[in-house]
Amino acid sequence: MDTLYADSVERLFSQISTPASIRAIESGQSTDAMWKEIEQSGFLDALLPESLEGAGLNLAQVFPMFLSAGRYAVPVPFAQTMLARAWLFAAGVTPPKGPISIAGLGVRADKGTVDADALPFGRVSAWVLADMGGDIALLPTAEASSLFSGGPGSLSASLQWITRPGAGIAIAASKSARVGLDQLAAASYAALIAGAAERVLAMTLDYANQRKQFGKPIGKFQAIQNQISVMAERTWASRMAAELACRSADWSPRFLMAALGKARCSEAAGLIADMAHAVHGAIGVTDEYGLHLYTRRLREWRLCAGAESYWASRIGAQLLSQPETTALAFICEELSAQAA
Amino acid sequence: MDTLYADSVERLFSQISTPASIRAIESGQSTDAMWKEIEQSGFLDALLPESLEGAGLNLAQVFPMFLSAGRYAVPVPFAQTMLARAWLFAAGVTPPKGPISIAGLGVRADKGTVDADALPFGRVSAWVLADMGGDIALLPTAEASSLFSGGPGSLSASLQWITRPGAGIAIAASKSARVGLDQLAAASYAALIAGAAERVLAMTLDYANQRKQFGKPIGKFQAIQNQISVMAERTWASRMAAELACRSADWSPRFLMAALGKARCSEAAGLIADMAHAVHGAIGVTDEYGLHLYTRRLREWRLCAGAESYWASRIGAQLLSQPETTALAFICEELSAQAA
Amino acid sequence: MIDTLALTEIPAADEALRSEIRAFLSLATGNMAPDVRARSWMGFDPGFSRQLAARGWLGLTLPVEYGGAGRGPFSRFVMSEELLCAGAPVSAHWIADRQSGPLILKYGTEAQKQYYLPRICKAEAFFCIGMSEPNSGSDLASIRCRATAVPGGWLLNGSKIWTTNAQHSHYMIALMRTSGEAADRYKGLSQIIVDLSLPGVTIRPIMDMAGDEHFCEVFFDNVLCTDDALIGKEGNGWPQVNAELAFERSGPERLYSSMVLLESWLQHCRLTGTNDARTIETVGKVVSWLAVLRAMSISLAGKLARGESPAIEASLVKDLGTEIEQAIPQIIGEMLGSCPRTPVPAHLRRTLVYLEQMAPSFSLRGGTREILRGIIARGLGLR
Amino acid sequence: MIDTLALTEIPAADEALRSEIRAFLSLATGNMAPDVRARSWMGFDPGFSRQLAARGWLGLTLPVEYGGAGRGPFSRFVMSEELLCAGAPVSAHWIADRQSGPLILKYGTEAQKQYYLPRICKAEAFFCIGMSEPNSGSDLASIRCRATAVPGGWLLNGSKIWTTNAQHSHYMIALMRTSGEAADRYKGLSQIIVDLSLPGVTIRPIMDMAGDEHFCEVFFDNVLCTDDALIGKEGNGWPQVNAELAFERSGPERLYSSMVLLESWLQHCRLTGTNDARTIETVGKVVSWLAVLRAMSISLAGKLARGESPAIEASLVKDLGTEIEQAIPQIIGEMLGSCPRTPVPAHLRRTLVYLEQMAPSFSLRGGTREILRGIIARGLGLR
Repeated sequence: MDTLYADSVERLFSQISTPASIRAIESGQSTDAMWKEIEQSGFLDALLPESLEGAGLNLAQVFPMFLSAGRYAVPVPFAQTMLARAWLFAAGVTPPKGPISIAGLGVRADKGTVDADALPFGRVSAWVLADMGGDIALLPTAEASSLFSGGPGSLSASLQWITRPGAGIAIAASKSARVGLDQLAAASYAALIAGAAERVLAMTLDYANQRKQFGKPIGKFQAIQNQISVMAERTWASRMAAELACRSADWSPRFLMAALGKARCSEAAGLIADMAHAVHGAIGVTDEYGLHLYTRRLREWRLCAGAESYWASRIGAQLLSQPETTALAFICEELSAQAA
Repeated sequence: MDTLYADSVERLFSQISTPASIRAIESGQSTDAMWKEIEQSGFLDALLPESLEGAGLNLAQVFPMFLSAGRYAVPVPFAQTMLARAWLFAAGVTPPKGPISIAGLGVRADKGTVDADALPFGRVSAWVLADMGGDIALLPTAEASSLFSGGPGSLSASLQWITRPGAGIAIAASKSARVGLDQLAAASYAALIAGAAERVLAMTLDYANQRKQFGKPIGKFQAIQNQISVMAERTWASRMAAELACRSADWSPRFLMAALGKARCSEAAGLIADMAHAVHGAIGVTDEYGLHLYTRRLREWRLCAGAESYWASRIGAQLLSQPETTALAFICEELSAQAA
Repeated sequence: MIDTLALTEIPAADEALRSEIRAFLSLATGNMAPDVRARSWMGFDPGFSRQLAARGWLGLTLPVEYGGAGRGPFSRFVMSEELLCAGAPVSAHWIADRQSGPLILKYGTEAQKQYYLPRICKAEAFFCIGMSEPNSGSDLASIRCRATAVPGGWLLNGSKIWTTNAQHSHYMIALMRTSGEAADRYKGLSQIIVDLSLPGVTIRPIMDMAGDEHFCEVFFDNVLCTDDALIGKEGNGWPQVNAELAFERSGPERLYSSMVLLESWLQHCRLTGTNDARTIETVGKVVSWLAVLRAMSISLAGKLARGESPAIEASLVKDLGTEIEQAIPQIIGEMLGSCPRTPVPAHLRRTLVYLEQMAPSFSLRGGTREILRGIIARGLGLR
Repeated sequence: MIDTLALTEIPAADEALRSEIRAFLSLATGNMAPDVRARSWMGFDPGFSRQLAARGWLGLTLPVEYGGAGRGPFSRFVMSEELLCAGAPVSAHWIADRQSGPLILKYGTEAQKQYYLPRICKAEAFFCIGMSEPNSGSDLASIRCRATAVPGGWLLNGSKIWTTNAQHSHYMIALMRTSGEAADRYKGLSQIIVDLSLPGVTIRPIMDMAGDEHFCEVFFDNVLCTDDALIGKEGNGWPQVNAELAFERSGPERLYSSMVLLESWLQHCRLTGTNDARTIETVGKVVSWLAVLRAMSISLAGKLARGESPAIEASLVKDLGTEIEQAIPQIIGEMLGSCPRTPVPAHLRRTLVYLEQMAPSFSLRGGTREILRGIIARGLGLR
């Protein structure tokens, strides 16, 4: 059953999230049509119980969909909206329509203003589910001022609400304590990175087989083979890290597993992007070629929602504080398929 | 004139510090004969004024001698003794005969015992010039208990004096305040690393040209060429870092320059040793081949007297504390040939 | 294209082995110094191997009729990781249990299986692997050791090098040229089981830079073996060896070589109250990296359990595993060296020094980095 | 063997230039946003170049009789590093000042020198370099652009790509095939100075992923140049180009591309009081690394000043310099991303994002990593 869902998500994204449609949205075109198709597919409620017209899937089951969203660099917060809806439902709030970003770390609420910096889908979200230091609310982006934060083609924005938004939905702290927004964001971006890494590797392989220099395909040169092998290793490892992050018997990621996923995927993301560009040479830097459609996101997703050392430190602090636990026991009990 | 000195030191070490004589000393043979030859050469007093039968050279001028000592993995503390003698003279103490180690960091004096851990030349020193947290003394190794600390073939030892040594020479704190032992040790080990790196690179080049696999010398393979080029880059950079550490108009290294030298040389040391072994393959791991005579020292010198982040942090703290200084200005003023 | 490595759970029945093994190991290895335990699968202790055998823990994947436990790769995975992380001295039986036994099971005649396998499971037959030669290195197809067919058997001449623990082993499975010339490369190679007590076998241990004698050079001077020394088909040595290497590359051996150091350092940090930002980050980084590689390695065990032969995927995991095995001593050394005011216990320092020095050899065993990356590149379809 | 790079002091007379330049730059670039300054030697501003020229700061190494300052490489080093670290928009004159001027001085006829050099020093003639072609990449010897000798001149056909700022330049020094075929490789290539205003020249800017148009594709369709468009000897293009590349590789351009980001981050740390252990270590690491590379680069300038041609050493320093230029955005990004609770000012974020994206191109300009390492390996005598 999982495969059926995964295949139809993959088919959907391959149709609607083409390089051309990504570029159109990047250059400011509305996401409404794309979002409508995604909404109609029903996948956004896959984590909700069947009683609510959801599919009743757990997080591990939807992981392949998240991967697809990364592979096609889907220019709307697909994974985040799925998770936000499940989280809201668990907190007793009926999820609103429209794309939802998750801001789990670093949202500041001072003297009436609320700031969410450099949100990767900030330009294309209707809502931001934001953790303002324990005080959680669903904030409408229509009421925020938005500053592009990621250079040309980026969908990131820094959002600022001058006063506490009127249309915002506050969520009682007690309801939301169990699953932090930081771990939702971490797990979702880990999966998106792993998906985009697969795409970038595939593009790099194609290029290395086609491009000739010194009379043969550059993929024949040992130095290029070496680099691409390392890229592949990191890509496979990222996928595994992301799958661990999304291992769960219910809709929600476990904190340490999400931490592991984001730590490892973030660390790989920059390296994979750099190596892809190194193999591609000058052509990869051009706007036209489109490698950047995926590498830009690898870099943004790497740094957002806590980069690698932030999340590695969460894990290290936990292990160091357990006086008798060996590293192996900790891995078996907290960071494995069994652990979820 | 510098070249004359450097050449004759190089000649001396090529004669007395052969792999065979290094192995003999490593396996416990006395260093007396070797030390006598070094002592008779007069170089140990090169930093002392001519009035004291020294050569009146400055640190920059003796730098090539330090490099030689590293290149030949001289199994006695040649560079450290030269610096210790100059330091003692400046502190108003007549330097004793015999090899002197410098312990600038981490010597502990508690309840009467004094501990100096993992001193690289601990097994072959007559004296240790030790900084016990500001309280500096010249301690005789004959009165210490000694524990080998570096595995087979190492000259490192952890020394412990059960009571404050009777024959130790205490040095008035005021006299010694100007030049810390930590920076003496840092500058000397930086230079030794740079010298040993040159030797290890040369051995690796020879091996890559001689050893054949798949029908050609392994040095023809792009992956090997790549690794050796990186080794060469690190070796050249280490030499420059060490030369900066020893840039001085008098006998003593400047603190930030010594910090820079040890930070960069330590960082390179492990990498160079690893790459040399990777190119050499199994033969490099054997006792007989002798690559380890040099790589073991690279690793010991890397970690002793403060490894790379210890010294990098000293530099970073300084720059961060200067509110208006740009990185470029800091480099020009504190970390350049001009700065000394 | 390389196959996906999907997250795989160790079945509960195999996972259940863990507490039993762990309890045994805490008694058996609890008093060993960490720098001795750091040698782990170089540590030779036949008595220890026989203790494992007595508990039925050798030959876990071999059929019951040959004295094995008839279990799957997952049980071996659990057993291996507990042994390696504890730094147990597993060297005596390791090659036989991991490589030679499965090889004999796959390619051997019924007589060979009955002869060797029960003794492997009882820790009575120790094996070593004869692949490299003085002038072959990574280029195994260039080997010159020759087994000449003579009436009733094979006559062996030549020498092997870098053979782990040959001086303590009963048998070597050697890759020999049985027909053709060196120029024929992969054609004409075969695997021969050599009884190392035969006349004409000379074994010279090679001392390594850590003062140990784990490697040997083995000379064959007109060694006469019987007919049944040939394992598998004559001339089929190359695919057999590669299947064996793929098997070697898929295990947790390629992940845990520096584990004793990591555990010792963790204890040191806790005892000294070292928990600054750099330490916390480093612990988390190393542990999460290991956790992902372990998951990949378990996924490989799952493929083996399903009868697949994940040769390319195993190369990928091995190359990654070697990287962290080699990185751990670099990283921990740096952490210790950058706190020069915190005393480092002698046993931790000895463990560090040993692993720093031996770490470069981790990427030699079972295929150099260049060889593995070449395999991965081909697996990815680079042409 | 590669020559030693000895520590070299910048002569006091050249060092004295620094305060003057710095004072000028603090006025001229003080108000530019850091993400604009991060473009530095991609930043095109003819007015700025003319201000430098008015102060006598262009053509520092060119002889006085051609309008230069008649000074040595050290003065150029000081000027270059101050311009680059400030992120001054130097692109308009940069290629002419650094590469084309010295090339014309070395290989040009007296008439060519008199025609071009004074205008270069006045910031009135901007140059670009035509090397790569759509199908050549790093393999420059495979170029297909052809200059055919015709009565009174040369007829050019073909196209060049990745030419920086061709759309703003007056001239291109192009590597063209003047005799033989592609199979002749390095033989039969020549350098031609192309007046880009000639009929038949078409320039198509290429937008990069950061939204800038720094690269161009340049098409030659029966472009007719006069005889004196040839610079140097016919057929001598390959050694000329390599001398030029060595020159390009030796400058501080290969060190400071991420400097504006470093300075901005430093200021951010000071303003926010960020001085934890990881930050302090990172600052010290980056700065000490830069300091060593700078010393190596100054040593190269010393070799140039002595009339040496340190081609291999320059490759070595360039490869190291590129490494830190590329590492700085990775490192600083990680530091910022790992303090998600400290707000990052928008200008710092824009600077980071620009450099993260463009950093991979740093190892393309002036020879890829593989090309440079091949040069180093040959220089080391690997055979």
